[in-house]
Amino acid sequence: MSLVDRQEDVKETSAPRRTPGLAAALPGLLILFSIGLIVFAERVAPGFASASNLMQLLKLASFLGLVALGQTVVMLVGGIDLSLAWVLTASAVLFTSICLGQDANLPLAAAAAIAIGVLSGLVNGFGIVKLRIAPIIMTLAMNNVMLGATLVYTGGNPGGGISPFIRAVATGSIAGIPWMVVLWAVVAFCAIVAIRYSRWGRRLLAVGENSRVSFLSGINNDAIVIGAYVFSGIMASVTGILFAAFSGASFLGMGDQFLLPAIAAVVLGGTSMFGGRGGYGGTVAAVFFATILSTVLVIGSISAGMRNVIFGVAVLAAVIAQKLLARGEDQSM
Amino acid sequence: MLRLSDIHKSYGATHAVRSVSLEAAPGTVLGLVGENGAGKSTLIKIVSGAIVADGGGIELDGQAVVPRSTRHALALGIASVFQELTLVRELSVEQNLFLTDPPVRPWLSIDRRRRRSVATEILARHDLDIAPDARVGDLPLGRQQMLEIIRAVERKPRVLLLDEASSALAATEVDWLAALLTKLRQQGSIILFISHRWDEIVRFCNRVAVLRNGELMAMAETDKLSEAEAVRLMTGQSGTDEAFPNKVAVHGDVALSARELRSDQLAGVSVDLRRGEILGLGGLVGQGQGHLLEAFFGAHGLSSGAILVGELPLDRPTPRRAIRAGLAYVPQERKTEGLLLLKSVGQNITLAILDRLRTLLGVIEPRDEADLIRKAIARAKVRTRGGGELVSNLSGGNQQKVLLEKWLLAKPSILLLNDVTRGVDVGTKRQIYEVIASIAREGVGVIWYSTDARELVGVAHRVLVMLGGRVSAELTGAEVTEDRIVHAAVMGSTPQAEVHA
Amino acid sequence: MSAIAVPRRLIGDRWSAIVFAVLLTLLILLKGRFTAFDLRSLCVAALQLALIALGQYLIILTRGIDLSLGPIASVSGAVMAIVIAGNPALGLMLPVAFGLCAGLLNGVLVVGIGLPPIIVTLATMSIWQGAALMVLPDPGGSVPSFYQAFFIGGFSSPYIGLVSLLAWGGIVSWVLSTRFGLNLRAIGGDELAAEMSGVRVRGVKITAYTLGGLLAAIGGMYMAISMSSGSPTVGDGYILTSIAAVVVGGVPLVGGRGSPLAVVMGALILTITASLLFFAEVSSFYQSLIDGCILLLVAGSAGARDFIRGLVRK
Amino acid sequence: MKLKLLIRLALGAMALLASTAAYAEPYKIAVSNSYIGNEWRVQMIKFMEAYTAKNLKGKVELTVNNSGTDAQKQIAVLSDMISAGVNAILVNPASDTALDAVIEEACKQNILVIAFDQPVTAPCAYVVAVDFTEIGRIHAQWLADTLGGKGNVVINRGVSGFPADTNMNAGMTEVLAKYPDIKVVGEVYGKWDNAVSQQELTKVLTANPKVDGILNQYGTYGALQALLNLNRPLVAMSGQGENGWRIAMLDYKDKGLQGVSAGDPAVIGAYALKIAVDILDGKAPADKHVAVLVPTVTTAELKPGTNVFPDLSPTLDADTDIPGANLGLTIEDGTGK
Repeated sequence: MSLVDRQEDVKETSAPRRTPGLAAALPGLLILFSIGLIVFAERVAPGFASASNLMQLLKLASFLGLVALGQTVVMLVGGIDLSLAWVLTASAVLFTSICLGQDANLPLAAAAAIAIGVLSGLVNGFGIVKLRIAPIIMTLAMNNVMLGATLVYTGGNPGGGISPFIRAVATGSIAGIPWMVVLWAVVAFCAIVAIRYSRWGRRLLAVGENSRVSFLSGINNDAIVIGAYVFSGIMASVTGILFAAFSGASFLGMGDQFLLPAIAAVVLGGTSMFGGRGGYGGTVAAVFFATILSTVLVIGSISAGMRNVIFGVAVLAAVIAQKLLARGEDQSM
Repeated sequence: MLRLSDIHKSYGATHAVRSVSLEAAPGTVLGLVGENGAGKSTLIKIVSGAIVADGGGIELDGQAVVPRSTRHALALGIASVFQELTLVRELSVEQNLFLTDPPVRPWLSIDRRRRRSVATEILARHDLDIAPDARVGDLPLGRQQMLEIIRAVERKPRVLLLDEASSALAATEVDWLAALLTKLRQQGSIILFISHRWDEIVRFCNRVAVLRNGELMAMAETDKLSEAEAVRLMTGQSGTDEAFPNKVAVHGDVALSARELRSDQLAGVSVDLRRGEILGLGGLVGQGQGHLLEAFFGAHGLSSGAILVGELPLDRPTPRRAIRAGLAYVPQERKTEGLLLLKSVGQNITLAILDRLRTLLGVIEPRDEADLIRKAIARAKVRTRGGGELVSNLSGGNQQKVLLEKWLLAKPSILLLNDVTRGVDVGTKRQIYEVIASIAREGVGVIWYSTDARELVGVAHRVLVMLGGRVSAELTGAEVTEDRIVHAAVMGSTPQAEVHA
Repeated sequence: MSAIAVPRRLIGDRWSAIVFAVLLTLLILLKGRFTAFDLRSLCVAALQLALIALGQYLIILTRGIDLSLGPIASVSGAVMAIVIAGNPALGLMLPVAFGLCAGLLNGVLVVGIGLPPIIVTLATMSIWQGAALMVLPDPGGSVPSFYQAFFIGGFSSPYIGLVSLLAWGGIVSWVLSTRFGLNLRAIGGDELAAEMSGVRVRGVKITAYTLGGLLAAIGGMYMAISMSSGSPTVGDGYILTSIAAVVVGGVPLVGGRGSPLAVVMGALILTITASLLFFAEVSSFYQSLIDGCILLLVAGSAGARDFIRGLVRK
Repeated sequence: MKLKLLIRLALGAMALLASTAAYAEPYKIAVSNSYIGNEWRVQMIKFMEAYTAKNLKGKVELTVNNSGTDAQKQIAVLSDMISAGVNAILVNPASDTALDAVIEEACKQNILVIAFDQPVTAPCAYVVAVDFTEIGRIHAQWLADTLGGKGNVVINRGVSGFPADTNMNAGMTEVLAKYPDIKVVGEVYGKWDNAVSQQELTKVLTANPKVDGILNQYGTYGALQALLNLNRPLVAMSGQGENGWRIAMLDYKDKGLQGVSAGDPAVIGAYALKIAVDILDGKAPADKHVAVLVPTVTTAELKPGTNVFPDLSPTLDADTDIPGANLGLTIEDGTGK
């Protein structure tokens, strides 16, 4: 089976070469920016760039990084998940209320919390795929539903406690490296590989780019899209558990702070909001960049308004620089 | 007088057009022929303002012009129609006709009543039977292309560029275009016409320019250039026509059968396909042929009917189930249904067989896959820098090869082809004919829908002609002729006497 | 051969009108009456959202999105509240000029440089949030009550609010009925095709962002008028809600379709749910739960109908 | 159609009946809260409901609405409340000026309006609120005294753009200005949230090796977690009345933690309710601005079971009464258990 029977006149094609897209150029640039910021901060506040300090910042970044992984996957299929804020909170609240500070309750509590993520993801996915509700509306509504459910469940008063084991994971470290950073690194490695090189990743990107093509190629689009929302829900739940452990308790509204930063990190990381392009590497770099930037703004004693302005300008600068770098590539086609 | 002198355009190291000079006097229909990648489209795009040449000049009626954009070209009196339609599918026919210069009322709102009356008049004048308020996306492809052509004509251009503008037109619609071009010629317009159908070139053009590898090979009066000579100039080899491979008689078992398929587009279709058989589907554009193929593949919802693959029923088919059952479907719309344009050649080739790739914990073994891709590229003679190149960087013909190879890798037992040679150059067509013939010889059943009746005659063992969502005629053996296909397509049946002769 | 295609009317705007009518009927049944006072409060509450959503709609038509519209409204309201008591003319013109400039900036960044709209407007969102806090660190300033009477009417004069709401819907409808509006739809439908057909794609898109900024700024001015003061954070609530109103109005985010009146309906639907919750006497802890469910019902109703039809057919 | 008309008539008649009875007991009192997504607000509402159940049974019909942080929505809800013909509206306003017009309208229709927790500028409304500037002064004065007038201080603010944040900060900076040796080395926005406070303070602490005290508007529990996670010494801190903070003041007393707890009590809603009923009964207070004393507790004054509850959630507000109010509520009334 071939287009031509005679093979001898076929020249050996060159080895596959990946065209470096925007997604590949951006992470490096963001890391470069971050390093520049660290150097700057070291000058303002000597000792800032010490290894232990940077590890602390990485630990802070890891929570946003984990939530943003779910958001990345959802945005790769052309969706958006606004429900992660209260899915995270609901999971954290349920976790502490079952765990009650006992390691023995840990498996059950974790399972129950993750079930929240799975369930909300399933409902989100079902509404979006089967009922054709716009993702932005579906997940916004789910966010409200989760908020209400959490209030009803707790009576507005989350209780319980964190078990010592999970607390150790979220706050402890090994050889100077926080466990959270180790965990994030492992998750990030797996995610980058999975999105780029696994069957699942290929399908995800295919559905995100052109659902008609992927459907005609035998891909179960509905399952992939619902799966993406379930995955995002699970990531929000896992982050909720870990973040509650980091904080020592669960609070109402603890997820709100992650919503816009997670979206910002994903888009700044080069994932297209229309799906099909991007990956987690860019998101990781963007999370890192955003954390360093906000830290520098905090230690610079800059007024709240000015911080917002600088953050916005920095994001613009990063994407414009990326655009200028990428311009050379576009012409080479 | 349109004069191009010493036009150059290169992309990186590739010279798309090198040093092409030609001229066309008023009243000329100049045909541009050549294989895909020969530079015809690049040349036309330069004249139309879609791209800017690296060097050389364009002169129109003695004035040097440099079209910077399509809009600029229109202002200069150069209108163009491309194979990729530039109508907005979401909008209505009249909205598309008056996209940039609608009649407006004093307070700037569009005067809908006047627009309606002018649109109706234009459609009537051009003998086009479509409603002015119809959504363009709802029209059959042929009608969309006709609309696109009259929109360009209505701009009253000095120069009209038609790049594969007839590719979606059925036989009667081609007649319509012939009449239109004749009229324009008499009015003294200059027309540049690209087509892969030699018969259209002969019919429409009084002059023809042959391009190969970006260079002008010959420029002649159409009636002085034989088809064989033209092909020789285009390919650089001697040979005639598309050179269809020999048909081999088939005696296989039934591979696929369908009973009474009904949907909103199909009115009770029954089909039997044998192993090793190439079954052609013909007829006017939009008579349910594409829907029938999609129905087999689970991409078009059926209201009733049964499909059997071999002995096994294919219940509630989806593409996924169909692929598992051994079907493969090569869609007509390469760019919207066939390929992921943001992905590499390699990722496109393996998309339908991800399940069969060797993996470790779900992660695809890169070397294994790269090997598969390299072989596929080599087999299909895809012109690419490698499996990692973006598929959108390839020329149309090479994209088509990638698309076909994607489905051949799935090793189907039944292959469904939806007009796969549309807009493809002669060389690639020939390769496609040969490969389909060879897999049919290996026992694969093929259903092949084509808008080109001559192609059906060349490749198919048996032809079903469809009209209005049902099979209007079945032609076998010696009955498969161009005349009968066209006759059945238009009249709904073949002349009685001959069928039983 | 007969004429081939049937004209297809978009049900989008009708559907949202029907949903709104149902919710309104429900409210009236719950409450027993619907007075001029109720009409006024509904219209005035929906007015700001409607304006920002109309701006969002123009941008969504080009397949773009604008997260900065809410903060643009904050800044323009804050500027108005600071300036207008001292200098009425400047107080009305400065916010308008600001809206135009902020919208133009988005347009230039998105179209001129070719950056993705979501990142650009995420950045400008942050910038304008910051700018609002710098202009007006706390809620304050003052807008004389005369403006309230004039632009939105007092509590006993319901019609000015209703008229304002319909007038802005009408103005945007007019904008869409022009050649610009047609080109906007064409770009949303197929940008490349529009470009090849001779549409000035870049100019039209930049204009859409600019008008979006203008409408958001006017929305911010209405906020300042109805609150008699400015607030640096008041627009934040509209960042996502303005998109939600457009979608609830039945406009798909992939551009090209929908009508301004449907967007106004979307704003009304989102506004009326709060009143429904109040009059239904829903326990306070269940309110956000039910609010989410209503949103789902509204957004999912069209899809659910099709889904159930599909199930029945199988 | 006829059926609909009938329903409408029936409902209308009911509404008419209801409105004729409007001026007698039970009083119809509507509460308009803005944001509901944090523990303090939830507890505030629970206290109001419990106070009604305990002390105002049969006397008050309470309805509660949460409109979110959006002042526009709150205006719409207040309009609905006016339209529903309630006797009194208790409002925790999303903005101090935004609601003025609708509040004036309510007053015009003879509805009593009390703004609680946060003030409004409408002159016809009663205001039951603590003085946030005073809270800031109490925190800063305590810290200045504790540090002996010198040291490096970090301020953990709330959400910028809200008067409570500005006022508390004004009180703090006003006091600190008197101590030239106290240096403010960092200012973060903890958004009145433990989790955010913890993250933001971690950032500022990593950049400042020497910090002697932290002034928290809220989120002190999170601030403490930040210190613990970074293995930093437990420095003197101020905080509001959160149970978690008070527990920590006890638990870490031996490790040298010094603290003060003074803040806006969640029972303030119940207090406003009490005043509303008094006014409806004809016993209006002399001043429309009802001053609310700030409950202040230092480590030495902590009594488990009274003003700190080691077994209960750290997120509770631990004050169950306001000095001089005698509301008769217990902490269980605020948890709803």
